[in-house]
Amino acid sequence: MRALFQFLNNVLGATAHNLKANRQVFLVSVATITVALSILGLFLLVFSNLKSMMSTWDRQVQLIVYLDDDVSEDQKSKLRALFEGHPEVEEVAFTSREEAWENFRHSFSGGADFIQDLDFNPLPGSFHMRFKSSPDRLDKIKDFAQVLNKQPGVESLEYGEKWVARFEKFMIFIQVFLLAVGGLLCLGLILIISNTIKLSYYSRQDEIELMRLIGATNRYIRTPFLLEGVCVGFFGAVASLALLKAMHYYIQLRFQESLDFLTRGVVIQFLPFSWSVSMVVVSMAVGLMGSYYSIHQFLESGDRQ
Amino acid sequence: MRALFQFLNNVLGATAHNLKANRQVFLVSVATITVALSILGLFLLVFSNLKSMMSTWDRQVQLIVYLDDDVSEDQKSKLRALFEGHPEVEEVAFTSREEAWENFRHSFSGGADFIQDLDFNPLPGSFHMRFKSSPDRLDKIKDFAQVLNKQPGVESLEYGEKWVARFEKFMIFIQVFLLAVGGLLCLGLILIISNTIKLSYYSRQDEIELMRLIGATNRYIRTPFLLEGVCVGFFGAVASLALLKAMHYYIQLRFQESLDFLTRGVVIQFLPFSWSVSMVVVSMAVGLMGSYYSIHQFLESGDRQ
Amino acid sequence: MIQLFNVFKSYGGVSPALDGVTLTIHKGDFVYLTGPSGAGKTTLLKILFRRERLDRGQVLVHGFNVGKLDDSRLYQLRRKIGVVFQDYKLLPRKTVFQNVAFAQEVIGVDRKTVKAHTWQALKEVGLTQKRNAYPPELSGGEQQRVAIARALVNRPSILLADEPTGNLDPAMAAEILALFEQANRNGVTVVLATHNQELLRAGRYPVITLNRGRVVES
Amino acid sequence: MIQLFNVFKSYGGVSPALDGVTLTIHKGDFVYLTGPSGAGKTTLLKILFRRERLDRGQVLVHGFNVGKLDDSRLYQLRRKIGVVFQDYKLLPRKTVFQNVAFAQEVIGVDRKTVKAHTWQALKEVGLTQKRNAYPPELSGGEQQRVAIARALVNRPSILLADEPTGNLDPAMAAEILALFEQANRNGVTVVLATHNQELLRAGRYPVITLNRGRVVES
Ligand SMILES: Nc1ncnc2c1ncn2[C@@H]1O[C@H](COP(=O)(O)OP(=O)(O)OP(=O)(O)O)[C@@H](O)[C@H]1O
Ligand SMILES: Nc1ncnc2c1ncn2[C@@H]1O[C@H](COP(=O)(O)OP(=O)(O)OP(=O)(O)O)[C@@H](O)[C@H]1O
Ligand SMILES: [Mg+2]
Ligand SMILES: [Mg+2]
Repeated sequence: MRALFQFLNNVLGATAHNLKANRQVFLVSVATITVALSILGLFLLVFSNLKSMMSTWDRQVQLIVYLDDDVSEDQKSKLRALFEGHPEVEEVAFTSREEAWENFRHSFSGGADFIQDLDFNPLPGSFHMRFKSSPDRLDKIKDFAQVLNKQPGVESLEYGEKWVARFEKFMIFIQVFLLAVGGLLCLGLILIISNTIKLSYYSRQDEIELMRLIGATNRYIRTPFLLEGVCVGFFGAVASLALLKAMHYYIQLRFQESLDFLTRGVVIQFLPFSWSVSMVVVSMAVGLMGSYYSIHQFLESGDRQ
Repeated sequence: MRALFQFLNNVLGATAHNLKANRQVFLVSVATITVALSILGLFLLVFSNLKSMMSTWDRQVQLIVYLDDDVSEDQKSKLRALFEGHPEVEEVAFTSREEAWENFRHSFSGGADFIQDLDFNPLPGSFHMRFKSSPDRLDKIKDFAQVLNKQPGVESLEYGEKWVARFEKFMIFIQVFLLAVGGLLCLGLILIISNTIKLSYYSRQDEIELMRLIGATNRYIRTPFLLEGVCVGFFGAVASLALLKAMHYYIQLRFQESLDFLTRGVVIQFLPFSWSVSMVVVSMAVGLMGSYYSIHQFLESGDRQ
Repeated sequence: MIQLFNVFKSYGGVSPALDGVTLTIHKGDFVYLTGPSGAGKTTLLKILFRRERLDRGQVLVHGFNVGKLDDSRLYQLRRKIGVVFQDYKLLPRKTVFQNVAFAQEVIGVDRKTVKAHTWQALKEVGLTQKRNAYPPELSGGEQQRVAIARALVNRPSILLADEPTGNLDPAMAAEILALFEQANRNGVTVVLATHNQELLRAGRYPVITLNRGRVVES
Repeated sequence: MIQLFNVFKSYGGVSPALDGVTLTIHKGDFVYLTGPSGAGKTTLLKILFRRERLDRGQVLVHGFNVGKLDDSRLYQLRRKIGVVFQDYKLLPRKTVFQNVAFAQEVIGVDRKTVKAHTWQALKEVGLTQKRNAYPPELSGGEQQRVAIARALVNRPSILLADEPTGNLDPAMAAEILALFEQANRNGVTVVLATHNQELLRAGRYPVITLNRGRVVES
């Protein structure tokens, strides 16, 4: 127990001493990690916001059933029952002919006064259905559309097939892209950190050789380097989160409004807390891996001494 | 002359030797640079493509003049003369009432058959004007609109004021963002390269001290390190361009189609040649700076020896 | 007790560095190791604390079978042995005091003891005045004495010294020898490799002479 | 010609390392420098090739006013001087041959000459057999001889040797001394700092004795 305490005390002391002795190298490494993680974080920020936007857009995937102008109340309520009985339908909304006309006129209010002058209503009533989110939603919508088409009172159907397909391809694209960038960056980070540790190692090569010769255990030699890597990872991640938060604040302040046409009113959010924590943890793990990788090499190669 | 040749010969030999002796460190550095530059390049790729897309969207900034239904041919040709006489107008197109109706019906062909049933034409004829690109285009359009509003035969005017303002703010956003990321990355690269050179220096510290003691000139000592930094920059940039080209190829192959709704048919281009060359040159300069920075430090501090 | 039986070590050169060395050094002995440059003195010492592996033969050092010793237990052997390296191996960025203290820290001695022992060791080699200097600021002889202090500070049961008086003037060499003798009186086995004819001529201790990797009868 | 006039050098310790040293060594002379550990021998040599700056006084070395010499011309002084360092300063990752060749490469000697001179120098110290070995693979004495070969290879007009026989047995020391004498006959000024009583006792050359930074009359 006392030995362990002594060990920890010495190892922590050695780590702190190393960090101080190579302060500049340490700061440079942390800065490098910060930059790299900030970029990764920026992508994640975009991604997390895209995801929440997408769930908004997602809600717009719907099946619209246009009704015959002369549909009877009876037919309407039969249809409604049908919709509401379908297990995948999340929500059903009815738009009467009058409401449709109101909306239509409203959306044309821009500069086309002529529409206002129409003195009859050409629009049909309609049901709008939203479906529960599921991977094969599109197929389910198609199947349901088949059934509905044959119902009395239904004039025509519309659903966002083309748009949804594109949208899903785009999602794949974004994810492939993020995976590629994230993977590259993690690789880059491991390399950077292992380089840092190598630097730290080189500047203490003689010390390490001596330690082995006078009877230090391998664990005693290795631990400060591993801790150093973890520290680099930790501080880098924290600094990059701070930087990201500042960027986020700046973007919100200056550009939220002008980005509205992309975000459609969704407020740009910071990374979810769990993601931030994960970033720190992953960065520390990457630091550990980088330092383990380089220190392992050295201790292996010098084993005979 | 012979001395210079001898100098170059020795210095190049030393550089090559250094690279070989620290092959792993060198490769790691090049890889790091490659990753960093690939990310920067990705941004530049997006940016250069956005720029060309924007010039497409730009063409859509236009002034639409809706005409009274009972406009006379005489008024029309007077208006056309007015438009064509304006120095900033690049192109004028006329859409007759009939054409407008055709377009309208066409754009509603989706699922709303009811529109087709309308048996009269509610739409006005219109002139569409595109303006020459200039920073104060919007002001010029506004001024011109003032004049036009008072012309006989003009029913109403429409121009994309709101949209343009947003669009311009978005451009600023993109540029601020790119500058920030680019700046951060360049800083990061300088740090990384200076770390690499430091590593290379540490592993040859004794050699350098000895060189100074036995009468090597400072230039002789410094040059191989500077060349090493430049090499790291060069190879990193070239590798990242290769990587980017591969990514570009992949994106074109798999996602061009699904990105159409963003690109609106513009083919995704690779970085312009001049940009690619600039990337290599900047990277080499950054390499030079990074190595100069670290080597300067060392040679300064060891000056007494 | 140190026992070598038919020890053979080659670095791959034309002739082996150690060529069938057999010898016994009893616990508490004080022996000189000498021989011309390249005879294998340093190699022999290195094998004792397993800085080099032997090729053939048996080496027993205080109960450790050095040839078969597992890497993970190597540190236990090394903690029993204090070494004065031919090239000192001082850490240039630690002070004299820190250099000596370091040897104890890495084997987990607690802080207070470290201080007391370090002070004591520096006093023995006459360097308390230079305790805050860095090795590059010391003369060759001063560095050598720091190396000796560091080898002694952990109270090893064996002391291996490789040319520990090479940079010392005769007076200082005699003083250092007295230090080793003092340690020896306290029960430390001392093996001292040297070319120093004056030390050898004094002739108070047995001399093992090596030549081309072989023990020469003397 | 080497001239020191009232040279004073302190490292900031209690007493200065050189305390008013005045001496003249003529071109082509061979002199010993001796004195107890810490007397200032190494410091004196270091000042001659401006590894250390002096605090006060005048130092002239072959026409260079060392105290006032501009940093950018320092290399010219150093190219005239061959130094055998007390700690050798061999490059561990270059072979013996490369270590010696290196000294010529860095001052811009062309490749062919480098080869010929290196070979010649290694032959003189008897190390042609070990030309492809790396310094850590050499015994202490072999390393010392490589350091001597490197100091001689550039045909310096001054040779400074700091304890060049500290790790050599008497026979080898005599051989090395012969090398220095050979160089001296070819016109090289030799300054040899040593504790080696046998060398000193031979008494063929003038001895400068330092003590606590002062020249002692002898
Ligand atoms: N770089 C330095 N910084 C501070 N003090 C120094 C430095 N170099 C030497 N000294 C001190 O100056 C004094 C003279 O040192 P020097 O190395 O010249 O002695 P020396 O005569 O060569 O001794 P030795 O025979 O032991 O090599 C010593 O007390 C030493 O501690
Ligand atoms: N690591 C090594 N690799 C290859 N050869 C080596 C190595 N170490 C020593 N040698 C060779 O082994 C022989 C014996 O070397 P060793 O260092 O044991 O001699 P020594 O008796 O200590 O000599 P010195 O008195 O000069 O220090 C020498 O010829 C040397 O070149
Ligand atoms: Mg030896
Ligand atoms: Mg000295």
